[in-house]
Amino acid sequence: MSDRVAIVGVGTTPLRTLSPDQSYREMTFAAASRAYADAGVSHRDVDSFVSVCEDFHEGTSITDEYVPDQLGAVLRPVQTIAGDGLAGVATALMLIRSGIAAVVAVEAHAKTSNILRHDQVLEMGLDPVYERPLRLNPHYVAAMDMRRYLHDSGRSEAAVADVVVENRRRALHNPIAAYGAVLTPADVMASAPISDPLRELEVSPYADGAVVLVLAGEDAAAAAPRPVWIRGIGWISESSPLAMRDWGAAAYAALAADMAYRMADLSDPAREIAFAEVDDTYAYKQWQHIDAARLAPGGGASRVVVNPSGGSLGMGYCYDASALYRTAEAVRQIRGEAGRNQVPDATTGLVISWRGIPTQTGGALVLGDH
Amino acid sequence: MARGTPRVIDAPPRGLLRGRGLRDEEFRRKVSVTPWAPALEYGWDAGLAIGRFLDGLQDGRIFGVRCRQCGRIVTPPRAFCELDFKPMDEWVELSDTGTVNTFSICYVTWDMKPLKRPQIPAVIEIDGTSPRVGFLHLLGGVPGRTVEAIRAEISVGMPVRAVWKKPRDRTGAITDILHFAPSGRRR
Amino acid sequence: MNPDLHAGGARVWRGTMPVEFLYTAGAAGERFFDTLRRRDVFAVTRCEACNLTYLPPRLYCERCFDDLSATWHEVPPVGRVHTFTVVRIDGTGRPLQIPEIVAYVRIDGTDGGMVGRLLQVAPDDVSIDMPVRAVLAPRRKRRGIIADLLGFARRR
Amino acid sequence: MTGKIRRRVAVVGAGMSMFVRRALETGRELSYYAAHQALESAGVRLADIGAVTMATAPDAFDGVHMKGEWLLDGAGGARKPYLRAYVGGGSGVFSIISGWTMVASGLFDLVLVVAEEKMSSCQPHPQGAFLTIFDHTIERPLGPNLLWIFSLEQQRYMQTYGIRNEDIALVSVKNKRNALDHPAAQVAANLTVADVLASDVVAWPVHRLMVSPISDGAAAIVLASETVARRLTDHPVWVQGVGWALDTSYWGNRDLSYPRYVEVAARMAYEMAGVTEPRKQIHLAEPYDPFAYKELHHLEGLQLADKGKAPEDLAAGRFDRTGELPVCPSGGLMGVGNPIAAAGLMKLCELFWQLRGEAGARQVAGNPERGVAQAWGDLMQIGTVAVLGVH
Repeated sequence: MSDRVAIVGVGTTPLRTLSPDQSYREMTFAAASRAYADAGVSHRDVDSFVSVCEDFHEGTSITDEYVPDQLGAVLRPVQTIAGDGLAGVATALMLIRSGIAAVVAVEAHAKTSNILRHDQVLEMGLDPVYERPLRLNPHYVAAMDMRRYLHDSGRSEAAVADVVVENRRRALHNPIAAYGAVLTPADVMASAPISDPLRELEVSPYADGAVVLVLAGEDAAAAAPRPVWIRGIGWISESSPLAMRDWGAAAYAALAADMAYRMADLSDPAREIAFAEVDDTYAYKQWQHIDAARLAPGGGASRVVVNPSGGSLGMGYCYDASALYRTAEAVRQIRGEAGRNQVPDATTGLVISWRGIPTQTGGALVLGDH
Repeated sequence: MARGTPRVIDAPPRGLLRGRGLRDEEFRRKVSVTPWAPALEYGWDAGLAIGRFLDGLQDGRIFGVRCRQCGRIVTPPRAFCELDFKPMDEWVELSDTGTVNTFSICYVTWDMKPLKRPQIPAVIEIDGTSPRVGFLHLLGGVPGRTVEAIRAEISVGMPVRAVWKKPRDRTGAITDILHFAPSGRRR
Repeated sequence: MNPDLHAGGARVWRGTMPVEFLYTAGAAGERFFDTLRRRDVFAVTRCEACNLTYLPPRLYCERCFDDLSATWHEVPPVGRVHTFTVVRIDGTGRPLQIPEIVAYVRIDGTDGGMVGRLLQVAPDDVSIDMPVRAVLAPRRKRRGIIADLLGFARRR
Repeated sequence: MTGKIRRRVAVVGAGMSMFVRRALETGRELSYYAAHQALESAGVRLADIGAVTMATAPDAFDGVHMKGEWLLDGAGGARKPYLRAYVGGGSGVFSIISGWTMVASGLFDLVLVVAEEKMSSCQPHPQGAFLTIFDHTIERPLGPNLLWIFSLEQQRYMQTYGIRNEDIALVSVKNKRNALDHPAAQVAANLTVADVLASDVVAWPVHRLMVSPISDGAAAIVLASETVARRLTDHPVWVQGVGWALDTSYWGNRDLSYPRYVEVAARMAYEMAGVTEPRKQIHLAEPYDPFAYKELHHLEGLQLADKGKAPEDLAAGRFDRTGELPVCPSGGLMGVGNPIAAAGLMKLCELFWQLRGEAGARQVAGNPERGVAQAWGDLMQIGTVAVLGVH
């Protein structure tokens, strides 16, 4: 057993709008091969495997059936977390701390281009009796949350557009990002309205990809070339019905961040954290999550660098795999491997995740170089 | 046990036991029920290995792959050996004959409607692969409808041969093989 | 021996998940819809310990797990717009001919509310905190499902 | 096992809803019934619970995408760290493994474990959800159903060892009879082997009465760290060992006559529990029995019977509630019902009651000190095993 747990290997495939040359199995095999090589382990060195996936994203019921082969995990302890990517990381951390495993792989992949009706899938997440029969494009849930958030926080629609411009620009320098672009705030404001006040360019575009992380306890991590330590983790769910929720606020993210900060012993996150990869599935969510994670005390600009990777707006959105992609990007920052997007003195980083509409589930992960 | 009969049993779970079972009639007519019929549509990328497998089927051929490390020859093809975790890219054309590993005689459809003629699903070990390697398909060309009649014709270990669709009807699908039929060959 | 892979040769297999569903409203929902159908009011449950009134009603308090199955109350179907949107595209992304105004309405006397269409109002006339009342289907047409609630209209 | 287990974990409470064919209640309400009862029996409040783990099988049963999110308030997960750990039909027994991990890691002292399934929402028949468990490209076009894989596996098992269908039918008879003593049971009955074999052949060699029913229901347990468990009860039931293993998804490339995934999972759990001679050291078993032959198949994988010999042991009465190794004294899935994940956790509830000597009409004799529960699922692929004991 080990109290200290590190991420010792990351493997990603470049995010792409389409990926017809590879099956999900082949894509995941590529990511796993990279992660194991990065960690300096073989598939036989991994004690336990965690996949993160949901049936309707795959078009397969009991989709966890199809996990083991491409991870080299046949006849090994494999479980699936039907949840957020960071819930998968938390599961791996708990497996290691319990003493039942020393090295754990966490996997997620998304073939979003294979889902022909995203709206139908998202709609299936709404309460079937009270909410779904309205038959509306499900983005409306985010739009209503956005309106209430702008109303309560006083942040402007222009500030939301700035998020899009900045994240797409940073993605130009991220080799695995699918949506790097030079845009202006006027481009964003002029994009088609989806559901007021939400505009088309404020919604992260879908992408395909696979990501694998390798986690290890202290002894096993000592042998790894470049461990990045998990200093704190939190994950929280609030109930998903639209009726009793806290519209306009990301209480799940605030609670998850508090849990992670407690574990990491951070009292002033805005000063102690150098950069953050926060969920930006919808551009306004970036601000909401910055507020929830207390990165912008007083409600102004964030004091830490947010989404140097380009975020989901710039990299592409891949459902529950998004949080693991962002974790992989945070690991690269702390290792100093982020190229032109490298944040100076990136010794402590934060990841904030969200499961998308209609959920109120998110996670927080504090990573550090020691 | 008659439905709804209260049973007094001295065993756990003790205390208030809740959950009200509805009769079919109540469910369909008496209680509030909301219907939903989603359009859950997908276009799954076949990828390299299964893509080539489907190409082969369209061509009337069954392909497998061989692992350079462990030497196993398997089908359906895959781009990696799941045991050795190495790329598996040595392609092998297999024969379209095989052996019945196991079979069943199924009298219902996937949504539990009765079938007039039973389906005979089977795992077929394809000739030329490593032992006990095959895939799911159907057996056909067998007269009779009863379990007895069909079991008189089919047994585990029996040699079979693929019965293909006409070339022009093939689309690159597992159903390009209509079924496997007894080949009459003795092993 | 190796079949060639051509750029145009990538195969995609099309398919569906051919499932349909019938959902019961549940023990609490049954009472909610029956009450709405017969008496034009919302049935709610209340947790005294947590000072929370659940709408839609729940059999339990999610905070303290108290059993709320004997805590029924009724409230008039009136409230205020807590947030709203104007939906401009359909599920496939095509622009809607007539945009739909949808609101989450906090129902007075509860901690919950309902999502519903705003009726008989122009987008520019909607604002947060606007008072509204439920518009129900004619009694003989009600079926004991959420479609009995046609939406909300401005309350003066 | 790679090292020392950090800390011990105990079961301190258990609860269930009724198992029924078609429930009025929503899945959230069923979850609440079970979770509330488990908390009451443990004497703890929801506020004391540090985290919640939920087990529930495919979204296509309940008909809600990400259904773990939808169910969470009924499971007590609101505003808490919450997981939905998923291994298909193996999820019910895996749920205690997920909860064990949470407590053993030191992150949480009290964890609520809930399992729920509402299969009846799925139309026209819940079996429809099973069409989509098969490979979308190379299997689904053949129109497969769940009965195919069971009947193919049963046939391979029978063929390999020369087992007769009469021997397998006896599992249905035993379990449906055991379930007569279970207050939550859905399909308890007094039947004979002749009755089972006289029922329709749905997919030879499988007869209708060899198949567990479609069910709605929920089950729950409360797990505690050692310190907290000792404060709560004088009779904690310890999670002595856990194990799980997922075999290849290329199921046509495997020998179906023997569940090696169960063996690997069992060996992992036994090693952790210090069980070296399972047939002596395990006093009762709740193997997964969604189809009659599966109980026998799994007993062999669990090393509680020789390969191909479980049917003989069954016929000799060894697995009766009064036998040398009572098997499925609850009545199992064949008798109590099969709301998939909830059925697996029901088996752990049974071990909890049996090992505390509280099983009443179902109590097995001889003060059992250790039991094993096991579930199975996916494409005949996953084994999940938990060993519970009083020491």
